[in-house]
Amino acid sequence: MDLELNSQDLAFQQEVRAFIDSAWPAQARGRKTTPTGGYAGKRPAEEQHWFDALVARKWSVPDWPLEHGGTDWTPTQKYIWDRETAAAGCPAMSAFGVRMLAPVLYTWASDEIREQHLPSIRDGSVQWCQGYSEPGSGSDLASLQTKAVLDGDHYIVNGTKTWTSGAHIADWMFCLVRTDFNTQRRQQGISFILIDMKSPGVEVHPIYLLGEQHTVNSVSLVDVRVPVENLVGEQDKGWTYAKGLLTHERTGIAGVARSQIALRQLRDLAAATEQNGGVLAEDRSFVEKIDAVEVELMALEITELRTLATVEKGGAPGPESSILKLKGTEISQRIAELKVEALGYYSMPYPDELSLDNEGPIGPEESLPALQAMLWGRASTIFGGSTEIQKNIVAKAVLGL
Amino acid sequence: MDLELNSQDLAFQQEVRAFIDSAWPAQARGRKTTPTGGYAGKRPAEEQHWFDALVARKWSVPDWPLEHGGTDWTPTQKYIWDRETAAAGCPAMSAFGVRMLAPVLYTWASDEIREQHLPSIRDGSVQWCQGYSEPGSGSDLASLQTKAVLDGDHYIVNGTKTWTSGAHIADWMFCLVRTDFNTQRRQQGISFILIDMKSPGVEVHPIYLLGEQHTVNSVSLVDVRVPVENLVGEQDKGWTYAKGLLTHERTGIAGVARSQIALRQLRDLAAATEQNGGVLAEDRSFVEKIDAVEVELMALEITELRTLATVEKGGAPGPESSILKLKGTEISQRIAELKVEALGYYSMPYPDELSLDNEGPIGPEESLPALQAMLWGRASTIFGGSTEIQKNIVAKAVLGL
Amino acid sequence: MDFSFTDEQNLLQESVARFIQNDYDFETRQKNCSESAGFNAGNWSTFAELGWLGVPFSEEDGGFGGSAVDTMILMEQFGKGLVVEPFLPSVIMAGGALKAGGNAEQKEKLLGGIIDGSVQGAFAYAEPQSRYNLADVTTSAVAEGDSFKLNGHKAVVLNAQNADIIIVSARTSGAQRDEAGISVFVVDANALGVSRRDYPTVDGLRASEVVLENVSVPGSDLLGTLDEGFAVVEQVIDEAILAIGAEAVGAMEVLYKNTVEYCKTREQFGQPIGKFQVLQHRMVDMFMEHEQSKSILFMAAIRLDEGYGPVAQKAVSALKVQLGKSARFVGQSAVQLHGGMGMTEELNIGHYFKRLTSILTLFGNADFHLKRFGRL
Amino acid sequence: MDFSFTDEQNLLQESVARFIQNDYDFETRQKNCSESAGFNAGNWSTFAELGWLGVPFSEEDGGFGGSAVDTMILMEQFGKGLVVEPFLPSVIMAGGALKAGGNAEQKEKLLGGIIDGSVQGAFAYAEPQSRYNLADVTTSAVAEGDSFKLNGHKAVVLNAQNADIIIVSARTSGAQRDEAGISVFVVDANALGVSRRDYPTVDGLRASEVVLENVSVPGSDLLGTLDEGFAVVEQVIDEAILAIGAEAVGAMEVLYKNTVEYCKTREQFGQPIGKFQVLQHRMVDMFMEHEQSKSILFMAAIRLDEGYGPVAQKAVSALKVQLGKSARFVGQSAVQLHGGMGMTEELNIGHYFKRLTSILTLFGNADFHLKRFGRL
Repeated sequence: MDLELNSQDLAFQQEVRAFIDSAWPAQARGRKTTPTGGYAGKRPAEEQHWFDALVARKWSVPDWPLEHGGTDWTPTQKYIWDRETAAAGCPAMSAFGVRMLAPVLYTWASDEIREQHLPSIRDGSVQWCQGYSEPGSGSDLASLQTKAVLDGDHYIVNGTKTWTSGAHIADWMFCLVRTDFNTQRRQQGISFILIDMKSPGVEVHPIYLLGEQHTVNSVSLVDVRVPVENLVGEQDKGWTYAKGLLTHERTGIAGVARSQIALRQLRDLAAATEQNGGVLAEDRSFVEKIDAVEVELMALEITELRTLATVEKGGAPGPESSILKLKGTEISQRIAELKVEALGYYSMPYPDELSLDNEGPIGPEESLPALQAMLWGRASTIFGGSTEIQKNIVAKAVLGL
Repeated sequence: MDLELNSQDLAFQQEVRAFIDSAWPAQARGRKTTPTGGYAGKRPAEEQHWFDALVARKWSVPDWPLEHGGTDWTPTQKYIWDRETAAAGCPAMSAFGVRMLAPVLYTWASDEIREQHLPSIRDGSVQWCQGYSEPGSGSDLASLQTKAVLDGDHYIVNGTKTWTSGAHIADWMFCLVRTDFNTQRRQQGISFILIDMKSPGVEVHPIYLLGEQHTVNSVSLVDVRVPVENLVGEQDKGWTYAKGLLTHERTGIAGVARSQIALRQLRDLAAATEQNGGVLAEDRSFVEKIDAVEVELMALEITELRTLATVEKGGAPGPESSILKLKGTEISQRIAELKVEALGYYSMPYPDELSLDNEGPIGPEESLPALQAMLWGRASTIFGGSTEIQKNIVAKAVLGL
Repeated sequence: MDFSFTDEQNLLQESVARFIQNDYDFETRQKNCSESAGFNAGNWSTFAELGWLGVPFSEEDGGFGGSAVDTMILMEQFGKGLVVEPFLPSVIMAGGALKAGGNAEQKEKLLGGIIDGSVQGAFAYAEPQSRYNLADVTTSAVAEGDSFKLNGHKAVVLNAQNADIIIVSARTSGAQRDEAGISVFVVDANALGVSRRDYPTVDGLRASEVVLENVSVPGSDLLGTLDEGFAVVEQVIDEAILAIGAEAVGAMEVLYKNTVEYCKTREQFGQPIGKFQVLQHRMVDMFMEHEQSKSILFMAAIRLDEGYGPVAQKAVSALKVQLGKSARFVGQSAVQLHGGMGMTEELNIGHYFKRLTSILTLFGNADFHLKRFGRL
Repeated sequence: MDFSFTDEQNLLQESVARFIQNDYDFETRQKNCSESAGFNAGNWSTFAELGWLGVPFSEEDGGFGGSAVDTMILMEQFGKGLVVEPFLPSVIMAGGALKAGGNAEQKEKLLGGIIDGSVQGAFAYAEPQSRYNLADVTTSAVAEGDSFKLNGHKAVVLNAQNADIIIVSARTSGAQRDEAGISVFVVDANALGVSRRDYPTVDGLRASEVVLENVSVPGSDLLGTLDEGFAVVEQVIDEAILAIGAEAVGAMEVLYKNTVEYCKTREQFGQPIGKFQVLQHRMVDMFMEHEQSKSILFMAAIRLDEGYGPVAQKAVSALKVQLGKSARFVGQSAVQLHGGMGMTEELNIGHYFKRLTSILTLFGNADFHLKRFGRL
């Protein structure tokens, strides 16, 4: 047993670092990023530079198969890539096209669809959003009611999608719709279709979330005409395609690198926060709370590495992989909370952008972003498989209950 | 709003204190008591003196109606009695006869049964145990299978009772048995009978619990003949009688006075425990854990008083009363745990009685009792309505879920 | 031993509850927030007319009676409605400082205006470096003839934006964190040298950074005894903690009850989610935290009414410690159990959560008060 | 990066697992406990024959290899079986002290006996006043010619009852809590002036209070350098923490798996209790705590094998902190979910709980190690 990278991986790590140094300049790393990763649609010049470099290097979609423009990196190399880019705060390609849709396309879609869409996902020129959730179906996705009726060579789609991240900046939406209402099991009769967001009848309504983020939307679909060519795979089999993705565990979901950075920022903040003539970093009660999270995070990092090591050897991720999201979100929420605690009174001001731009921050510079991150961070145990649902799954799949 | 006792209650408090001073001498208060309250059956002279004084003063069963030898105390006076006796560490009358059986008898039983049994419960001369639980029925009491078949003027009883506290020292057992197996609801067809423990076919087997306490037993009943006169109330209606008791919330179940004493002992222990040349009571991390429990306990005390104040005015206990056992057991377990933590290495020795008697304690005198109390205390969230069952009940009864 | 209210208290409770019920639904509340003052001036007049602005003051001072229990009753209802009108900073804090430290003349001059609503106040006690230590005061007040010259920076001053008077703690002697040597002044909010940066707070209120540059304050506006202002500040803050504690208890009640209602109606997997045992137990825990907080709130109010001193201080700190656990748990759980809806700005749940987040910080977090509890 | 075992390690694991499986069911374990020595002498011979007593030692010292990972593998299985044979005190601790501090002659003389099972050891480092501070040593060792005279009281010395040699930390210079000035001695357990009070411990092991009265120890039995024994003590304890950490991880695995099995079969209200969601989630939490503990155990073993120093020490303290949360939660939950059965002495569950309770205390509780983690 050891925790060392082998020489090949060490070399790869150096290569990645060199690339990051060239494509994501040090001064960009200090920039404040919004906690939601820039759904706002404004893309600063450094970010554009980074994405261009990624595409040029053919590293924009490392997880894809080589034949579709991905890489042949080993799991460990992918892990190194994720860690190094997270540690340097590099912006990430939007996950919807790259991670959620593309695997469905290259696994199930026709050549025409692949040729039409994969390249523009790969180079980031087309933005996608995911039309799964509906007002009546939160964790219970299979209860979806959006209806697609075949009318000649088009589906007529009616329904409402909600919690749709990035719908307001997306060009396309991949969407689960019900094409058969008379099935035995609710999971049957669902189809996977691609909708051009410019189609008549598509309307996007913003939903503002805690932390004042405009990331999600509801999307109403009224008599939207979708060409049958936009059906992925077979009609009524969409659940199978979507489900493969939902259960797809990735080591990255633990967010270890992100939490490590946040923890370091928390310690810096505590060291810079005055208290009783000293600093907060000398307050044992507070420091012990940080130390306790650090221990949890150290454990989680190893748990992640255990999963990685198994996958690296060609095995399926072990049962320990099921805790990555559960523990990872718990830890990141805890760190966010402690940051707010460190800020004391300066966790209260909530100035608008204009005031910040004109007059600077109120209290420490981290104040507002930390507060917003804490608020927004509550979503991490809700969206993308709530903690409760995850535990149901582990109880069944891992413990056999 | 105020927290003061009125002059009448203050006078009563004085009367109680004076009685305790006379009947339970100060030197008895320091005696180590076993955490389980002396099921061992040995009754030291001071205890006998106390019980005799109780009976003489007609205070042995204050909760009973006056006509059956109880008192006409108000809820507040009963509360004062409970607090003062708990604070002085007075031994309690065994609850099985006094609190569990007697209310059933004076509410439902025939005059003959009342005359036969209430006086000997009141003066403590006859010991009772409760035959409810069975190996297959833990929290799910209504699934009980012990069978009583009428044979002339006797029931023939067969079955096994378990977790029977004090069965090994009891003269009688009150018992739920199934007299009809063909009912629609499982709660029907259950009868409430009284069994003389000397009856042929009754066998008591000890169950040793964590903390090495012999308090509970399993009781096997093989062809035990019970005279029909020992049936309480009507045949097949026993569930109704027993159920009234199970839902009977008492303020005393919060165990506030007991926990306050335990908390004081914990602080004393921390003040007497050396650490790094000082004492544990100067260790902020540890003291803050004690302080945090104290706050919870302060809150619980007021919650208990709120319930009492409502009952005192003739009202039914409010929803807040449902948390008394839940929080009370959580707090007492926490204090027990912190005591063990305070003991450090001296929480490990587990000498036998003989060694203690001959050579004295190992480490601080509190060591073994504190450890045993912690182990035994794990039962408080299991027996008498587990935390899980209690929460199910609150969800339904209080929150309407 | 009695936890019931007097007839007057019952009337007060009903009257505030009715106002919240009829005139303070969530939409209205959001509209009030977005007024330029951060609240609805009409409501303020209503509060004055109904006598609520006089609740914390004795009849002698022109108020309603002035017991902590009265304040608690009112603030609990305000908490249920997430009321944004500046009752806390103006009445409880600025008014409270006048009550605790003011002489007859000062009360005569200002307390009447606080009570009739014509005067708005703010209480500036915290500083950028002070964190929760009320004695950590660097703002200086130097005697110059009959007046004092004040210089310094006061942090996160609630309602300074609307205040006619800002009551300021300043150092007149001693070292930076000495309790002795602090004095309290009534500063005219429009005086020369007072500048502010106003901003909204996370919970929809208004606060300001207040900078004092050579502000001249007449000696007659010294509140209480020179150098002995710490006692005034401490008492005002303890009474303010009771007030926000009551607010928190009111907010927690709404949160747990709304969550129960939501879980009864929201269906997933073919049944109301309130049938899932894990959610049931979580709601039971929310209910329990609310009841425990309510109990300790009652205790703190009763202790304050018995007289201000270490026993009352300890009870107040216990309240804040309890809230540190309960309000955090109830707020987070309400958001979690409401799922995506709990995360929206549109639904009230998130706003209660944000108010509770502020309350956890205000006047010292649970860590701070656990230490104070241990010392007392 | 690799979490797999070598072929030898796999063999070791299989061989210990087989022993536990075949020769160490719970009833046998209870019988072993009640032997007068507190363990089964036959098992000890078996351990020696199978080479297990040599696991923590290098081949040079006559052992199996001596990596921390090896020890971890063995102790995890011992934890699953609740093994009572004194591997920890004799091999890990007394043997570990010889390994860390002994010269060639001492190893030659004693380590062979530890490894072949003919010598039993104990390690006496704690004192009644010391709590978890390894440097708090009042037992004195005064040089007298070629030997030392030892006086003092050593607390809760595991396996002293069976020991041929007791390795004792004593003060040769410095003040009571100085790290410098501590020396480590090999004391003949039967030497004049050594007296013991033996007793069982809560988890079914044996310990003793050991009192030394003018015990004469030849200078050749000083272990390591005079006055520099603290480093030996610290390393022995850190390696012992790894060992009990592995034990705890093994015990937690049994507890969570047995609880899952129990809940699948135990019926209440017409269904297996494992269908109740609250219990399901509790078991998921138990599983997660086990996995997290296992991860940090791996880390600690790897760090120790990279070399003893601050990085390894920090990892060891992290392990103890994690256990403070995980072992407590898993132990309590297993008892709770087994209901009344979990409370009986008859079922194994309570015994695992008691062993975990001891492990939480041994070598410093979570509070102590959280502070140490922060310092390192």
